[in-house]
Amino acid sequence: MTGEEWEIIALSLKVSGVAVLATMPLAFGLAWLLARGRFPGKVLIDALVHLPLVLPPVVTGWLLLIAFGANGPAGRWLADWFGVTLMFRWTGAALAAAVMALPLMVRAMRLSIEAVDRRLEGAARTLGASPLRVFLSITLPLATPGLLAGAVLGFARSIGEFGATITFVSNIPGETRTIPLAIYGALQIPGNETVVTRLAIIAVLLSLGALLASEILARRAGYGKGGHVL
Amino acid sequence: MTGEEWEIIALSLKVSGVAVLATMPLAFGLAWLLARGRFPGKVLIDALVHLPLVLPPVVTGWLLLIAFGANGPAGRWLADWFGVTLMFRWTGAALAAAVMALPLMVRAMRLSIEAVDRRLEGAARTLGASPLRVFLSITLPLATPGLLAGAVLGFARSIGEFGATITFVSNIPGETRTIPLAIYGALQIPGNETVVTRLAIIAVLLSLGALLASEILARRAGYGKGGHVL
Amino acid sequence: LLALAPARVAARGPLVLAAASLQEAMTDAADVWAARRHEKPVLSFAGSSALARQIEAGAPADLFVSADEEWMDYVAGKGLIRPGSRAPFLSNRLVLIAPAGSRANLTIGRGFPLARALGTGRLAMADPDAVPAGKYGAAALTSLGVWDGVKGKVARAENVRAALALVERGEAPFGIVYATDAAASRKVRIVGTFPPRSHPPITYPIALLKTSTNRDAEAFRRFLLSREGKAIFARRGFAVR
Amino acid sequence: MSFEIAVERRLGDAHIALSLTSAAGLTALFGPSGAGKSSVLNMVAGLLRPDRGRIAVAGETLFDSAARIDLPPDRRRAGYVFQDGRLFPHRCVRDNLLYGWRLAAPDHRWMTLDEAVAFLGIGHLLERWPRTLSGGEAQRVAIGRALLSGPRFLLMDEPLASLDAPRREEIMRVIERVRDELALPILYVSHDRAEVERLASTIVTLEPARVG
Amino acid sequence: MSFEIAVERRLGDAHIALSLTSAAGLTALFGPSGAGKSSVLNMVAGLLRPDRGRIAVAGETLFDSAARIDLPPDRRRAGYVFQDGRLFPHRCVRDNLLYGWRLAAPDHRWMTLDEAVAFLGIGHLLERWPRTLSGGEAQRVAIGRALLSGPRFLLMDEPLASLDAPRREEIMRVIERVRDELALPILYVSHDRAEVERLASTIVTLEPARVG
Ligand SMILES: Nc1ncnc2c1ncn2[C@@H]1O[C@H](COP(=O)(O)OP(=O)(O)OP(=O)(O)O)[C@@H](O)[C@H]1O
Ligand SMILES: Nc1ncnc2c1ncn2[C@@H]1O[C@H](COP(=O)(O)OP(=O)(O)OP(=O)(O)O)[C@@H](O)[C@H]1O
Ligand SMILES: [Mg+2]
Ligand SMILES: [Mg+2]
Repeated sequence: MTGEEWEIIALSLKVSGVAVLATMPLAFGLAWLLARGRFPGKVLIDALVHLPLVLPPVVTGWLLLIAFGANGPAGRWLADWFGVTLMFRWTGAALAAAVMALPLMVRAMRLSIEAVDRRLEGAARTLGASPLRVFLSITLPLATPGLLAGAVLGFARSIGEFGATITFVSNIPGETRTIPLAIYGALQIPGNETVVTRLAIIAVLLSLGALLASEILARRAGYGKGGHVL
Repeated sequence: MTGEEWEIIALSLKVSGVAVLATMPLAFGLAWLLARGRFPGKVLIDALVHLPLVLPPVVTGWLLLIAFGANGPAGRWLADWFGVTLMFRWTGAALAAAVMALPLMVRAMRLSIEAVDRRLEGAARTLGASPLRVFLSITLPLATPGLLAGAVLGFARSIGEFGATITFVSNIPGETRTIPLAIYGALQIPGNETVVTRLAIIAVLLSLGALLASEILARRAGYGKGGHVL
Repeated sequence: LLALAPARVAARGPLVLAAASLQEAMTDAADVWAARRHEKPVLSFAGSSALARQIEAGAPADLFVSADEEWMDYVAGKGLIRPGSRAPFLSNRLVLIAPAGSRANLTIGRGFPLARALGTGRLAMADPDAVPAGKYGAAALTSLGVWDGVKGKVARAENVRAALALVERGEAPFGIVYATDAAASRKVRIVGTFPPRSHPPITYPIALLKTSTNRDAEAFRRFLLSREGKAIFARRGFAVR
Repeated sequence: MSFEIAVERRLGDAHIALSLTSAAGLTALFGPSGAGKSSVLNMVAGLLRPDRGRIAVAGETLFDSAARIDLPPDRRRAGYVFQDGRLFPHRCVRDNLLYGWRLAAPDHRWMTLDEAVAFLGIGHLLERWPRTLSGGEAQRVAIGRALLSGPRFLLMDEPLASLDAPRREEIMRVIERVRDELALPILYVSHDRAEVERLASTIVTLEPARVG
Repeated sequence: MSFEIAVERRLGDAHIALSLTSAAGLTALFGPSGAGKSSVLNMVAGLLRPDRGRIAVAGETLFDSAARIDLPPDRRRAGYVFQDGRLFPHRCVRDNLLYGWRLAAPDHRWMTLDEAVAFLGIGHLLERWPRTLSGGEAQRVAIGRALLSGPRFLLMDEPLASLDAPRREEIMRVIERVRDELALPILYVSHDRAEVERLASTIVTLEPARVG
């Protein structure tokens, strides 16, 4: 493997890792809201979360460009207030990956939150736990399967993210050129299938790693299942 | 809206609907295997299911082309034995959508299967139910939340599917030109943003419909939650 | 950090946004340029439409090489290029291809029997409504009077490479691609070249962007447009003007 | 002989070992909390596999590690009332009650829904979801579900624990009739001495044994 | 006055209405299955909101629909032993026991882990997951968890239902001491007459009332 390829792998890991970790709290919050909330605009939030799944990635990238580009309202605000620019930067790639991964993460987490036995939360309240503490000590850990599934899905989706990324932050070596963009580049050159295959295998191995890690973590937290089967 | 646009919408619905419905049994079987099975190659199956998520869609489309093209091994087999051709046909678009939706469907279903209380399955066995009947009458209905979530995710993903479809079956009006392909085409022409916006809104509305339908079904089957909160 | 940022921009080569089909040739050119003790240009390859929209959104880039005039016009229309810096850069030829093993024999000319040769098969080409190569292809077939016969048999690919792949795999008996693409693939055979007058001239325009801050940008543009620069592209099959 | 049980099974640190042969009628399994009573019932029902041993009920061998016999739970025809109810949450009370009844061969059934509903006093609950039932109501539905499945023998794990005295009396009377008129073998776990002394023809005490 | 309760609540077809004022000591709530005993306990704990009424314990008003008082459950300091255990499945027995203890103000605690473990006989279970416990073991852990949370009063829903006689005796003695030495008000649900007569200073019977 060439040094350039190592750089691409490292960048993909950084972009996907940051995207998933930074999105976890937001995703869990949204999942919680959708699982538990009863308010008028709920279906709209639900639809909004699903948006990046429904739209072709290129459109999502284009919307990100309009909003977070140097001339976009959100982009200008980020630049003025935090000195953060996203365009052509790896941070922008991470944002694109995060947006694309969000619906998958939210759904998985929501499923697990809905499966939490709410009577246990009531029991915790009688033992003196505030709603926030119940959330942190009961709901959150009981939703571990969904958290892990969400993280794995989000990571895999981020590793494979292409359309929104290239549309939003272009294809800049060392900054936004993740594995899928490199694969796209290699595909542009006829007869370059070995590079494509190698990069694809690397992407698969990275996700396999995430998959294994999540299985191990799930087994650690596996109080609920396995064991004796009555 | 033009007649051409109606055609595109009808095609998108057909492709996504068929993709999701046809994939449900396979997805549930895989989810069951991954949730319950204990066999050596499990992580490999898990990885294989996640593959379309990890790979850039263009690569998935390319692999489909190699396997299911008229000259591909699977494509030839389908043609010889069932007289089915996928190349340049809406069936091929449905296959691409199904493959892309599969990982999302499997994960959601798996989460719900893992949340099923296995002691209830034991109780059903003592009441005379065979393993298959336990599966159909206990496991499957108790996994309803995951089934619905999987269907919605899969449908939304199918409605938004672009890269694998265009690579595999190209963009043929009335046959494989679904909403995302039409959007992509429109995006390539400068100043065509209104068409893009209109088609994108239609895609979103279709998914919103699926979302609402699933919420209503979930409420119908909502024996497990809501109600009194102890 | 803020103090370092401008320094970093200066230490870096110009950022070039180029159409994806230029990938190999442009990389060659950048390597030659870098070998001359210049900072190596940073190259970003994507579809011309994506690049144009990034420029419109305020992307801090230096040079833009579009695959057609239309997207360069778009960017120019928004006042985003340096006046006087736009120049026609490269050209290409359009060819009809068939899988390497095909024995199809066709001579491109007015009313040539492409539809009959296709039979039930499909003609793979980039989307004639959207992608430059497809537009040129449709124009050529129209002027040769065969478009009406084949337009219902077209498999519209996302880009030229995807069309090429369909022919390489034998999924489509014929395809229309750029000569550069056909030359690079050993799995296809060129059946014929479309007469240059059968379609609007294929040009890849180049321009310096308004936002450019890199002091090497103009020099690199000149290098690309120089005889030496164009020779690099000619070696990859592009026609140069 | 109604129950012939000789099993051993290790569960974590606990080592459960029981050997009993009981005459016809109701066999009460007595013993301190954690001794392994529920585990024994699970082994007889086929839900927990003994490490070794033999289980026969009314002359039919259900499990024999030496002879490699291990009848699956759905072919043992046990009517099992679990310590923790285990109603199906996605089926209304009526469908819970009829779950086993519908699966049973018609000539195996020996009770109708109406009979069960009447003596358990659950007629007003038939359309309800299990999660809305009170503790005692759920317990009664669980008893009904087990009896309606047309079992050949009964396994009852503290079936009367959360019931009031009149209900208890009524259900005990039904258990006595099942024991005497239908002559079904019954393996019965309870901590209530009076209950056990009234119902049981054999009383077996399970001693807890911990490993190490 | 230990408990002053006057509540009404409709649950499906059931209409639960209770009015009681009890002296110090243990108040037993008696009544047929489905009468609403658990629902009353849930209302006192703050888990179920009465349609109207007032709840006060040891002089402190926890709920008053007229005065719009509704203390959240975590500020009522109830030690609630649920009818169905409700152990936290993701925490080992020790962490279940200490869950409320850690949240309690130090001067509210009146029992240590060691004391609870000793009289409940659960020392060997501390590292276990709840799903591996037997019915009676889980019940004892649930009692310990409630007592360790430093409650101001106790709500016990058939706490001894699935325990053997010696355990029962031991725990009853602890309840008596809590009642007498700590003078905690206790609201106690049981179907066992003997148990109730021994422990209770007030016995209240809840009549079932169905709507329509
Ligand atoms: N998976 C497990 N891991 C470790 N120990 C277990 C496991 N399952 C059960 N046990 C132990 O096995 C013993 C027997 O359990 P069982 O449920 O059969 O008891 P029991 O006699 O029914 O008690 P009770 O009257 O309290 O219901 C208990 O000590 C229990 O803690
Ligand atoms: N969500 C609900 N919908 C309809 N009815 C309900 C609901 N929840 C509880 N009930 C009914 O309210 C009544 C009171 O229930 P509760 O659990 O308080 O009874 P209980 O006195 O504790 O009975 P047990 O001794 O059997 O535990 C019962 O008849 C029950 O069926
Ligand atoms: Mg037990
Ligand atoms: Mg109750």
